[in-house]
Amino acid sequence: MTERNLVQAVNAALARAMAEDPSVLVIGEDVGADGGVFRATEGLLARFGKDRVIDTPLAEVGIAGLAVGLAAQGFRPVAEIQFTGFLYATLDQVLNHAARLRTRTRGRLTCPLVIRSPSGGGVRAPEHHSESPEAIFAHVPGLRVVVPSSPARAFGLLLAAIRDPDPVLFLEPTRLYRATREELDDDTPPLPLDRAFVLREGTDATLVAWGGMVPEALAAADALARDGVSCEVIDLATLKPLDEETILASVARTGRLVIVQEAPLTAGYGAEVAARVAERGLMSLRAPIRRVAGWDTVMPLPRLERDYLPNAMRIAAALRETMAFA
Amino acid sequence: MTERNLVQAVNAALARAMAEDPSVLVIGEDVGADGGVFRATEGLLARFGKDRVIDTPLAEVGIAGLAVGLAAQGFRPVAEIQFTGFLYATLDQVLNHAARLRTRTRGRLTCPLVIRSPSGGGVRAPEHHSESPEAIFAHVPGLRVVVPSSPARAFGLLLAAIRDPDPVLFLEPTRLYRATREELDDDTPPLPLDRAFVLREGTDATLVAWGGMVPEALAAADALARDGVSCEVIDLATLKPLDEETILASVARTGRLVIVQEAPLTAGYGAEVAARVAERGLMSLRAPIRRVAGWDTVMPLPRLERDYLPNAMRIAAALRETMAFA
Amino acid sequence: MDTVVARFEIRCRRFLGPDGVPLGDLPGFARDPAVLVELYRGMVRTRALDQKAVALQRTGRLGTYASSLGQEAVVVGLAAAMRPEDVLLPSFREQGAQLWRGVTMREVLLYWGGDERGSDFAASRHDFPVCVPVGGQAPHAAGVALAFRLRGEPRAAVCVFGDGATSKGDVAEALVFAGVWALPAVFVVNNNQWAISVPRSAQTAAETLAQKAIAAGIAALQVDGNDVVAVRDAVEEALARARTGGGATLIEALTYRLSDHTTADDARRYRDDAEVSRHWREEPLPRLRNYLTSLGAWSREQEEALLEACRAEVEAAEAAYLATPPQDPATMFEHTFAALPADLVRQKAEALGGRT
Amino acid sequence: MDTVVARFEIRCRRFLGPDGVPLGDLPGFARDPAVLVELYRGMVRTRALDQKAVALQRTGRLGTYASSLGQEAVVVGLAAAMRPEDVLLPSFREQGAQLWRGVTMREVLLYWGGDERGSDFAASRHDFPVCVPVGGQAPHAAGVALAFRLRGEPRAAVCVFGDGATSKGDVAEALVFAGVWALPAVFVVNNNQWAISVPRSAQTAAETLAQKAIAAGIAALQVDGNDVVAVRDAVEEALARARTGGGATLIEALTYRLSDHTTADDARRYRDDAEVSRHWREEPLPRLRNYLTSLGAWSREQEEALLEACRAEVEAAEAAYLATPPQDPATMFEHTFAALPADLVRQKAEALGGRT
Ligand SMILES: Cc1ncc(C[n+]2csc(CCOP(=O)(O)OP(=O)(O)O)c2C)c(N)n1
Ligand SMILES: Cc1ncc(C[n+]2csc(CCOP(=O)(O)OP(=O)(O)O)c2C)c(N)n1
Ligand SMILES: [Mg+2]
Ligand SMILES: [Mg+2]
Repeated sequence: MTERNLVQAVNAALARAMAEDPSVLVIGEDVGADGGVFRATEGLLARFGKDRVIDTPLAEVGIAGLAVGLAAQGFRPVAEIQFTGFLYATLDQVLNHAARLRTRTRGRLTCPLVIRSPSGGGVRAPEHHSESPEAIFAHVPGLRVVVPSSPARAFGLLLAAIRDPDPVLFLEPTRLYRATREELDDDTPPLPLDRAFVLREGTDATLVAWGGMVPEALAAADALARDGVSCEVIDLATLKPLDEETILASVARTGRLVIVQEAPLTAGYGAEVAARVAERGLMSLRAPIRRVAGWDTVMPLPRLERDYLPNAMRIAAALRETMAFA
Repeated sequence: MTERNLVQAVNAALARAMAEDPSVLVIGEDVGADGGVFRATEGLLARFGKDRVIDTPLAEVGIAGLAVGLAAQGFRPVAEIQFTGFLYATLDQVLNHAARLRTRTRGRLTCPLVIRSPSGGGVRAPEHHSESPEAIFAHVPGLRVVVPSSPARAFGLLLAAIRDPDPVLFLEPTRLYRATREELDDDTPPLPLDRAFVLREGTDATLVAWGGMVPEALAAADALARDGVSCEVIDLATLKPLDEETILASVARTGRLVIVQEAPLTAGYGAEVAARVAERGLMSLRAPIRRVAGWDTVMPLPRLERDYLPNAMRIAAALRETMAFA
Repeated sequence: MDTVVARFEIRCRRFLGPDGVPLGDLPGFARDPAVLVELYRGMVRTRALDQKAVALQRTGRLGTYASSLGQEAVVVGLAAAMRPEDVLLPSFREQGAQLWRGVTMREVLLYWGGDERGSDFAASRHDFPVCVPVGGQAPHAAGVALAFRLRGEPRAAVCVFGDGATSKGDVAEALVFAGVWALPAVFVVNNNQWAISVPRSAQTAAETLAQKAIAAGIAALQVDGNDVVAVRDAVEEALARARTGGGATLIEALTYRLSDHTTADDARRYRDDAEVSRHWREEPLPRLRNYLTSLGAWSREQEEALLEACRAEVEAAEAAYLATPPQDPATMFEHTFAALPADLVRQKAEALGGRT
Repeated sequence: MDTVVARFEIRCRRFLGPDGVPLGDLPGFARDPAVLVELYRGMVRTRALDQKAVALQRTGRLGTYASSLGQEAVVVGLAAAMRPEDVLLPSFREQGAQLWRGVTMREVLLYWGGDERGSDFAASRHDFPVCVPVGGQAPHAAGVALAFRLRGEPRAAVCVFGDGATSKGDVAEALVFAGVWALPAVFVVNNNQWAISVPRSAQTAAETLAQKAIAAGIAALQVDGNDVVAVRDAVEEALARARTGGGATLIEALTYRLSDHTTADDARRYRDDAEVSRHWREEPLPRLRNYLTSLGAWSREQEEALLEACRAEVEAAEAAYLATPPQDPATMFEHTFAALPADLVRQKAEALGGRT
């Protein structure tokens, strides 16, 4: 057993996947000697050599497209996009090519690739380094979107993503990279890519969050517990495909739903969660569905970052308003 | 008064905007001598000359970025992206640059540009020519997203989009380009960019649609009318910013909501509409909110297109199920 | 104080003049008339398929179609240079190359008729399907080539795109990757002088498209794209270099789009008939036919027999295409993922009528 | 049958050797020592600001910062060549160019301190703000240059990016546009040999980065980027050409990143100290200082006075920066659109405490 933080868990999952399967490659900017700007790929070059840990030129469209070609040839590339602000450039390759190669060829060619990218705000990073683009990619048919929120889930989900026969976008919340440590064995099994995790059981309200917002949701649940309100906290973990049943089962018990997303409100993934419950769980709702989200404004530079990002206080306030409904 | 179909209305709006304001330029692939592959820019080169109607090299990132530079310098470029399948490549420029130049410089530089693109399926087009990417762009702070569904709305909304001091994505439903004709004067005033249109009043259920789905929604409402069910049909027209009040007011009266989108279900813009109503209109709902959408699969090639696209029958079925709730 | 630090030149290759008269010695493979006859047959087959496809589209039995009229030497020449184990990454105008590699006419028609099964062709199954987003397949070619390099296989990726595509950043990035890792890839530009309505001169200020290679530090060559011997020779040379660790090549094939851009286009809106007529004089089929005839290796009877054989093949393909039963709508779902996730299972049931 | 159809060469310009000894005649502007002193002052100011910024970051009072240590001749040389009415489109390492154009040190610190007002600078208000997405500003430069052309203004866009950026498709597309319309744009590559941990040799197989221009058919030049005289001369020549309808130029300035990539980086992880030490011998400041001293145009006293003046300016800027009151959170909303849409009005009220 080793204690690992989230970025170390990512590193360990990469190392394990590469050790197990020679077709797994790591590609991206600065993933080699530098070990990645967040050290996610540290030590991999030394251990697996430069044919398996490949520093690329500075070209995100190229990286994504390269991965498609490698994957169609039977490799399992894990491509790092250095920050999510530079992920938008890959949308064309991901949507038009990676996510539909299987469909287009009726299974003749497939695309088992993973794109990893550090995601979200909260670390006072420069411009374009704090984006939360999960909703954009969750709209892409044929793509899985995964956002871990703990070292153990990062490890198990990344392992599963790499083994998955289809493309996966794996967004790692930068602010959680070094937030906590967990005991984590190298032979921990992978986690399923279609399941949400109930992190805390509760009876009065359901809180759905993912990524960097999960600790805030847990903190809000703590705060409400002090008022005698029992909140269930669900970490979606895999956004697409969505584990609707876990959410519906929870809302059926609690009758109240607050969804937390770091991304701007409009057309964010929280809307999808709300829409699913408003269709299949409406009759159990005893209060309006609340979303706590980033504002529909540009993610500000660090000095206003805290005014932008949802936090435990805003979540708790939403929960309290929700509880105020008969 | 001239009778115009939707693509002629687009053409007329472009011509009027160019005649009124010398800073309006039309740029894109084949917009010049060819007049656009759908003829949306026909005649503009002859009338306004090659300094104002500019055929570009085949480079979508470049086109979007060129428009940003022109707009920052006080021009009002209207860029055509030939099909929405090639719009994804522009997301990086639209999101990271166009939509945040004003915020980033605190208003010092601005970006009054329009990107037009023929959108949606239903015309048996080749691969990547039938995409409905509005939800992806609606998630972008600082961007307006507009989808007209009639010649008159295309004219008035495009005029408004060109005059707007901020970037606008203008998606034109290909299948409606030549579907109907309307009397349309050249001096018809612009339409507001923050208002939904109630196309048909009704008391039993609210149908929200946009773009190519609007005629299907109207047809479904007709079908339900024959059963004695009165449907209100709302054309969102401007998706972002969303005219929440019009929707809420309607649902407050009808108590039932069916949302129609052509795009794949998950994380589509219909989710946002549902989420808003589930927050601010929940208490008036007498039935679950239904979304009728494209499947979460890749838009098929033409032979299966009709099995993919939502249609009046599917919408009517959803309405009937909705009506079946107490 | 300027000093010259680097020098480059672009060469252009041609063996047969427009009239079919050789300009000098032909490369080895071309000394065997039977090989040339095969190339000729490949071009005639391609043209026959194109004609049929356009006719089917005109009568509403096929979708939008991009003919390769006049550019047959490019697609046949490059395909003939490839080995079966190489991977073709086509754009949308390379049906002639696909045919050469064993894709059937029926499969080509199926794809353009709007049926995904046309991309699930039975032969050459490692080849990529048609790529409609211009230039989007170029980075894939780098990836495929890197796969060969990593596995130490003597194979190469051959990627084809148009003159317009050379303006796309995707292509530029692919060339950078191919260059920096000396990948076994050959990029062939079908410079047919037009990108829909945009002429080559309005596409870029570069004097040649071959020189795009210089930006990536890879080998460059221009070739007369109406001379199938030159195309095949140039691609063979590039493939040999690729297979032996010599890195990537960009080949610009100079030819002309004699047809409309696609069946959805009317080229008379933007280009002169006179220009088109002029280019008919340079087109690849008579060129090779004249040469073969001058060798005594081709006769009017052989020509008629070939045309008749192609007609028969095309008609059989048409019949087989039209007789292909439609796909089950369930197939929309079945290939979205290797295994259908729960929410797609529900959607599939709804799509197929049994809403849950 | 190969014939040569195009020839290209890349030249490299340098006036002052690493020791400051001229290699021949200097360009006109450089014959006036006062002009050279100004260039020297610009470089020293830049270095002083960089040092202060790094120190502020180290003590938690500034965000991540990209120093231009060793590359001051590039940013000062190009800025000195520009006219006020030209438009600068920087990347994120051109504070030296911004200072020259009148942006204040306080504004630079404000931006890197995480405050948008740093990009709302009072001088040179048509210049673009810092661009973090590598290469993203290159197409904007084409747009700005096209605006000048359409209005018939004798102005030019000057766009700066790094060696790494030359691999981006965005840059390739921008060069295509600049070429095909002969736009008044100058693209300057700060080739500091590294893109974070990726050395120039692993970035591209191209022998020079200047030759990226050949792909777009625009003028190319390499320049010794540690020789401020050469940089200014090369950019002036390119700007003169741009203003007179001669089209765009790509200039590769050869220099070296003597610092870490940014304050978030530790370059010792991936590069040799010995390599860095070697490059300290080539750096731009002593080079010009030695030449000025050899002319008798610069003394130890002047040097000390300049350092003291820069120190004072930097400290005043630091104080002003630290004293700048925070922005009202309402400003997050106020610049999203020209006028706040209804739903943002509601969000703004919620953000500011009065939930509606
Ligand atoms: C990225 C992208 N942009 C636009 C289009 C629409 N389009 C299809 S073909 C074409 C012109 C292609 O020109 P070229 O590369 O010269 O190839 P050709 O058609 O001449 O073979 C365009 C603009 C597309 N398919 N993909
Ligand atoms: C599109 C994009 N990809 C990745 C990054 C992360 N990143 C920031 S600077 C940099 C290296 C830039 O190298 P170069 O262009 O040589 O400029 P330099 O930093 O050396 O001045 C990288 C990879 C980015 N900012 N933008
Ligand atoms: Mg072409
Ligand atoms: Mg660099």
